[in-house]
Amino acid sequence: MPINENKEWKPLIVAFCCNWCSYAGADLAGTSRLSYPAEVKIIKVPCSCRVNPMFILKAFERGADGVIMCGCHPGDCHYSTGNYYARRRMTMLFSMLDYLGIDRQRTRVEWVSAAEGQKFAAVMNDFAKTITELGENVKLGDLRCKKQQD
Amino acid sequence: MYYIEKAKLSELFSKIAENRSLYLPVKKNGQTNFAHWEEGTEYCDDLKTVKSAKDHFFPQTESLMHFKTEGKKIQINQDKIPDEKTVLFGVRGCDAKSFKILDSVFMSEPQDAFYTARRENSVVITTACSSPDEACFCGVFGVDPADPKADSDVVTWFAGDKLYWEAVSEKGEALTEEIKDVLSSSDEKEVEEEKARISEITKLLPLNNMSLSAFGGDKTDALFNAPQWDKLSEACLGCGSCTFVCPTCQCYDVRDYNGANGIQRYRCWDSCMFSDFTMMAHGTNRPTQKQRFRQRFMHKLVYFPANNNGEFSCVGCGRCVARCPISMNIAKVIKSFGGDK
Amino acid sequence: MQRIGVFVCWCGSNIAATVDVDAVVEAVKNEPGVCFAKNYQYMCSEAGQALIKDAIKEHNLTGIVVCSCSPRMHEATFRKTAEQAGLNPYMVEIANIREHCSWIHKDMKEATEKAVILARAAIAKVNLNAPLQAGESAVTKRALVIGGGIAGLQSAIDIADAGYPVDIVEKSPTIGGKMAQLDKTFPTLDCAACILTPKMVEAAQHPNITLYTYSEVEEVKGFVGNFNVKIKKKARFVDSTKCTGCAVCTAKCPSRKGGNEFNCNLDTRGAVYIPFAQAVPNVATIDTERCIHFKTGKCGICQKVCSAGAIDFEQKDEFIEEKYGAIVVATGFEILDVTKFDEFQYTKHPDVVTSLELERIMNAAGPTKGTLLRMSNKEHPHDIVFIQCVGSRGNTCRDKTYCSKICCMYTAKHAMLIREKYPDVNVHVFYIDVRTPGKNFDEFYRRAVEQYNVDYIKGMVGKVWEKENGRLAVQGVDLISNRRIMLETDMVVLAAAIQPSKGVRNIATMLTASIDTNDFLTEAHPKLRPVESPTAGVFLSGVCQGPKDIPETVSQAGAAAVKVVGLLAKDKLVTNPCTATPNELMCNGCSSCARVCPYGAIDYVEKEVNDHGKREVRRLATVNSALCQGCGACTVACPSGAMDLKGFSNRQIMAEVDAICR
Amino acid sequence: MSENIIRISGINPRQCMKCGKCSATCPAFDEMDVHPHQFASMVVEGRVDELLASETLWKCLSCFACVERCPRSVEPAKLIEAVRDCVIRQKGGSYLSPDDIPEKLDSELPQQALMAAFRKYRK
Amino acid sequence: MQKTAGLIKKRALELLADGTVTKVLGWEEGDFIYDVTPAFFDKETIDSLVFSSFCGSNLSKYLIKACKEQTEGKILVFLKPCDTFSFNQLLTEHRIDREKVYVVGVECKGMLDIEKIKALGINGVTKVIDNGESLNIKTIYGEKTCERSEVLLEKCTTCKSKELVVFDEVLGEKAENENSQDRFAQVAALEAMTTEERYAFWQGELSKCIRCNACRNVCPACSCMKCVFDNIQSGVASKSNADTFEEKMFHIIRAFHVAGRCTDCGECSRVCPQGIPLHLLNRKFIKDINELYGDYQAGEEAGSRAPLVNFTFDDAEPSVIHERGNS
Repeated sequence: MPINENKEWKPLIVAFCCNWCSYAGADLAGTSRLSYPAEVKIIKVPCSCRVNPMFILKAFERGADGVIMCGCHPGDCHYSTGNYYARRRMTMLFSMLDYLGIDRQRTRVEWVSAAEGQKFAAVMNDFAKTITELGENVKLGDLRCKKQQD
Repeated sequence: MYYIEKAKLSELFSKIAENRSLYLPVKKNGQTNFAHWEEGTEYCDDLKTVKSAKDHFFPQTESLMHFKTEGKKIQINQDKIPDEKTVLFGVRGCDAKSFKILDSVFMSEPQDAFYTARRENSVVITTACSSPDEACFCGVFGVDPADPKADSDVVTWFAGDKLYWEAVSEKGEALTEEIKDVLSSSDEKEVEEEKARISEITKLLPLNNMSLSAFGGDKTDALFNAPQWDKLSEACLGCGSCTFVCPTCQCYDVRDYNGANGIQRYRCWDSCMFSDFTMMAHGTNRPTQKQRFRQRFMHKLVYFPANNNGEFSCVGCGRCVARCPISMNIAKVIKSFGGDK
Repeated sequence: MQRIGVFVCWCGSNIAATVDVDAVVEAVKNEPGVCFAKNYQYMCSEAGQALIKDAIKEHNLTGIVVCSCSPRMHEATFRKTAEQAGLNPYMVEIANIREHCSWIHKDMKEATEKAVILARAAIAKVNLNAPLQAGESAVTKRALVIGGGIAGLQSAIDIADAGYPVDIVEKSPTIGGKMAQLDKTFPTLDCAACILTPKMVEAAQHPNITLYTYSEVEEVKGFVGNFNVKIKKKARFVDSTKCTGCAVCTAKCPSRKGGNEFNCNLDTRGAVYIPFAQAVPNVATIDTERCIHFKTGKCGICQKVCSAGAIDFEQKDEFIEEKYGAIVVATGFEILDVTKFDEFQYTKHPDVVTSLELERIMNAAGPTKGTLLRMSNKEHPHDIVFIQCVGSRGNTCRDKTYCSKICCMYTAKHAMLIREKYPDVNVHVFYIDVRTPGKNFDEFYRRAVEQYNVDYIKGMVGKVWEKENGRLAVQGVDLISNRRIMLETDMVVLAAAIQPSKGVRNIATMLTASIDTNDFLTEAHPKLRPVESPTAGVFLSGVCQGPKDIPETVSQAGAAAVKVVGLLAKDKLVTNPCTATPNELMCNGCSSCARVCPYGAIDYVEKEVNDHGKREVRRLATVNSALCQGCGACTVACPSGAMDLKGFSNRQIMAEVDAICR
Repeated sequence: MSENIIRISGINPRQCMKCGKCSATCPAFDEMDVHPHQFASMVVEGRVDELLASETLWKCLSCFACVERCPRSVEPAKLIEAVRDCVIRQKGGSYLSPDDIPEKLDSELPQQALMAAFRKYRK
Repeated sequence: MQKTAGLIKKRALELLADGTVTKVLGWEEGDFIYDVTPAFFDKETIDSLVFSSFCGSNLSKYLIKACKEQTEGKILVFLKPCDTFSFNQLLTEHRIDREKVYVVGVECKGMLDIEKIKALGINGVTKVIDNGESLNIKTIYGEKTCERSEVLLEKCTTCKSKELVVFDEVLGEKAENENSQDRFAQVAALEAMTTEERYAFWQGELSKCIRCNACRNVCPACSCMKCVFDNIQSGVASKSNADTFEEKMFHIIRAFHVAGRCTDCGECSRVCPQGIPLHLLNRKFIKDINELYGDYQAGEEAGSRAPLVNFTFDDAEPSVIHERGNS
């Protein structure tokens, strides 16, 4: 099935969600029928500390326009300290991307608990809006991954 | 022999660029490398580009073919053979010689279609080296920096306020014919003086008198187990800077890139100094840096001449002398096997 | 290459109404590895599961993808299904096309496209899945209880009764904890000692219980089923095997100036002391900070008067190492330091006391032998003011944000007891809210108001000061009548907040158990796993988890005990197979992974490796898969990617990324 | 109007748990018609007109005892100050006129207080 | 300089003679004074040990392999102040064995960059004599001079410390670090640019990268058995910059992998054949770490916990990046 048949450009957003809080928060958003754009695709990871900066760059390489990472609120990590490491790692990565002149709004970290379905949907709506406004990611993609318009 | 005033170089370049793509040394972000000439591009007369001119015929990465899957079927699309007509200006004698060495690799059977096409579609304009530096030792490999006629289509000299121009091959003649409007005829006096001046400097070059008598196609047994390799390779970092700036290194790896748009098969430069060079299922056949280091120099000084009528795979450009992070280079290798005697 | 089956669930209309399930099946058929795809109304139903099982067998599937509801809902179900059909359960991946797709999108085309992409991601992951085997580890059939208060005692006795040996580690010289200091207990008003001391004795005499009093946990290593604990038995300088508890030494000790902690420092004790008469073990302890012998080398009176020859000034701290299968934390609480509440004159006037101090004053074994007296002049009081919520429910730096839960009830208890025993004493209680949920609790409070005429005033006290006659002036407000209240009283009792014991932070760190911002230990799930710590094998008992009264503490202690017994009853523990594993050939032993591991699961060994024929000894990371919980922190700390996580490997996650961004 | 008061004071009156400690602490309690503890709920309920008319505004000593003691960081004195500001702004800055001064003067009144009063009650 | 060189040779001889060490790691003379090569020496070969103003290379990384191979006796290594930080960092990461190394700290007043000399138009250099303040340069085109301060290695112009943080003994005269420039000034200047300007800057620089891996292979922090970029199993392996994405990926990930571990020894920039200011990537992380998590100097103290394997409960949120100016 061809993706994006219609010509209207839609962003591609990858969301890394930790299994214990944010993925459950996304589930709750679903159970509560809180809609957010279909452009957001969730990848489950055990903990935000499992998210390797390489995954995020990989997503951009492949044509993602925005990457968001969600984890348990600091202090609530299922593994007690995972998100603290994730927090530092992501801060550093984002800072470097910004330093290289890549739009910093394309990356984001949000802490979403299992109870925050509402927040999850709100965050995704907001992020998708930001990315849509930013437009296509041209600075960090691999041209070889661009979809050919044939 | 023709000349054009240096001040009018850009006229010459625009003229050449009318029918062909022109490539010449350009300084960008502090480094000089061959680049495509466009109106306004400034020629840089630095002695040596960081990377050699080989990129022009053998680029660092080159797409060979694409695979596309449709359902469970696979479709293979060959990449187009390049047909751009090009002119390479400002090539030094050493780099010009390297083309001949590369030709014997890529244009002998099985012929490399991409390389051959580029080579056949190009005119090589060499420029004599007005100020060779201490790392130059092209003389050791028979290159004349004062008069780089060999392996060239057009030879040029910068002398006084002029650029002198002499076509030395059919291709060169044809090009000269095309652009004659901007050139003026000249005698050879100033060029001869320049040649003599360069030759005098060449005599002062400290590395230019090394002897290659220890090397050659028949020296495998004598050199392979020589004790010198331990010491020489000891500090080698295993990076590829020597290889990637070398005008004669021609090893490449073929890789597949699985993108959203199908799979691209491309080749990219490889370096025998890399630990994963020619990696095979069982591992690598040269597990130590000493073996990898030895391979590079044995190839240039022994194996290559063995297979190419005694031609060494080094042109003495001295780039490795300048670029090696730990200052180990082919000159030191040659010397440690008695080359300085 | 895997042989993958894709099963698309309609979930009735939950999915099928928004996602074109036929289109999803068609779209995934061409994905690499897929050799079977089908949709069905309810995949989780028996018929749906049968469909999966049949397909696995018929098509020799090596992996399956179920496009259905959240994996949190039915991943376990489908794993079992796969297992029943002979497939490794970890070869199952769920594409969440309900919660993450059909329920949040309205446009069918959009939802279908997304469902296909989610399915593709799951297929890409399964392509790289490998069968995983849950590991097993043995269980040491012995439990450790940290804390010898009522919570710890109850847990220990329950575990011991079930037939497992239990050790109790108590940092003070006697077990009994805070409950031993209480006078009467609500709502029955029976005496605390009468119900507690039998438990203390029971614990001491129980064949399965070993007491380590005056001891502390020094080091915890290992993991669920296999903890290695080092316990420090602090030197008492009294040979507990010889001491008869005759208390002659405690009476003769000339160093008598220091406060008696048991009586909240309202009176003093000797440097050699037995905390209280019913202490277990009934053995004296020398307080070296106060002992003249330890300070000057002289004295030694206790040694002279001890007929049993139990005094041993040379005694050293003793270290015990023991293995345990489970650990119960029952470290209890302490009273908030109220010296910061200077408006109540606590530090300035002896007649301003905390509720726990009042317990001691009311207790027959207390400093006043149970007679209610003003501590300033030892006279009978005529008016007493109780102030509630001192340090609880606030959000300033001196307050705790939580409700301490027990104060309303014990204040009602105190008020009632005083009015009962001394009908001439007027009792006023300033409260913000009276919170008395619990069986017979509100009735109890109402009795204080209705039968005992305790004056409950809704409002707070703003300040307390000493009058010239030595009595205390209390300025408060009655919010109901909206007027200022000025009272003259003899005593003020502060219902101080309770907080977790200070040592709990250290213990939590040793156990890698998490604690919240208030230092209460966190439960694994606030509702469904309230007595378990997120750290496997660690259980929570009593106030260390949150404020509770005695009945609640005891029931939670029992619950923790049951969890422990449930654990110790197993011979083997099945461990999570999604653990980190290092690639030996790539590990360079840099220790980054070990530094981020929250479970101490990573260790290093010097090991000979064969790197493609090159043999050398290297420092390598090893993961204890029984300890590893699979968070993946180490995998990112490892720059070479030597450390990877089974079930969520770098390749698998990148394959998902690739599939999504296709 | 309530929002105005909340904005000026920087206080969230909903944090109040109605314990009354402010009123219990207030040294000017008896002089006041609306007591400190009532302020928070009246702001929340929007009974601002009553507050604006209240004597309390001018009886509050701004001694900050309530700010010090409030366990919920509601800090009534700041709310009162905010209401006072509102009144002053409404009156166009003329609560205190120079004409009022002579009758208020007494020998012990510090000059500073006068200056402060003008700064505060005239805008 | 000649004096220090003499001392170094003398000490090496003494320590070899008295058996303190069995091997010496130092610099071997080349054809021209500037092309010294790191080398191991024993009693027989010690004659070719040299020390000059061109001994900029950091020897500490060679100890990883040497320690593994050293079965008996110690290795003598000469470390300049900045190199000692790398040494400590390698100790922290258990990559070398302190017991097997005898560290002679060599005081340093900044090393020279032949590239900068050549950039002054001085061509055909055959010998350089360092007079302390100025240089006498012999070339095939005659003698030239230049100021020493003009041709310091980039890493030496922004020297972070002249302190030797680990050593068994010290040789040479302690130099002052007074003329060193603020090493974060260039980073700050980049930060002050607009996003587009920064993008253009880095695009220009990184597009020069030829993926020779010299930066990685020389880096003492890059001591992985197998780099993820060489490991075909890692999913991110790549050998060339077939697309501009790959040069960014390589340099971002490399900087990230050494973040908190990079001692700012400056070797990456020194060896880059294309002159890419790679140290500006690493320094960005160092600056961020200092600003967000408190000052930290990798290698200052052996055994210290690197900032990215550490945390505090109240660390800044990643949103601080989004709140920065200059978009």
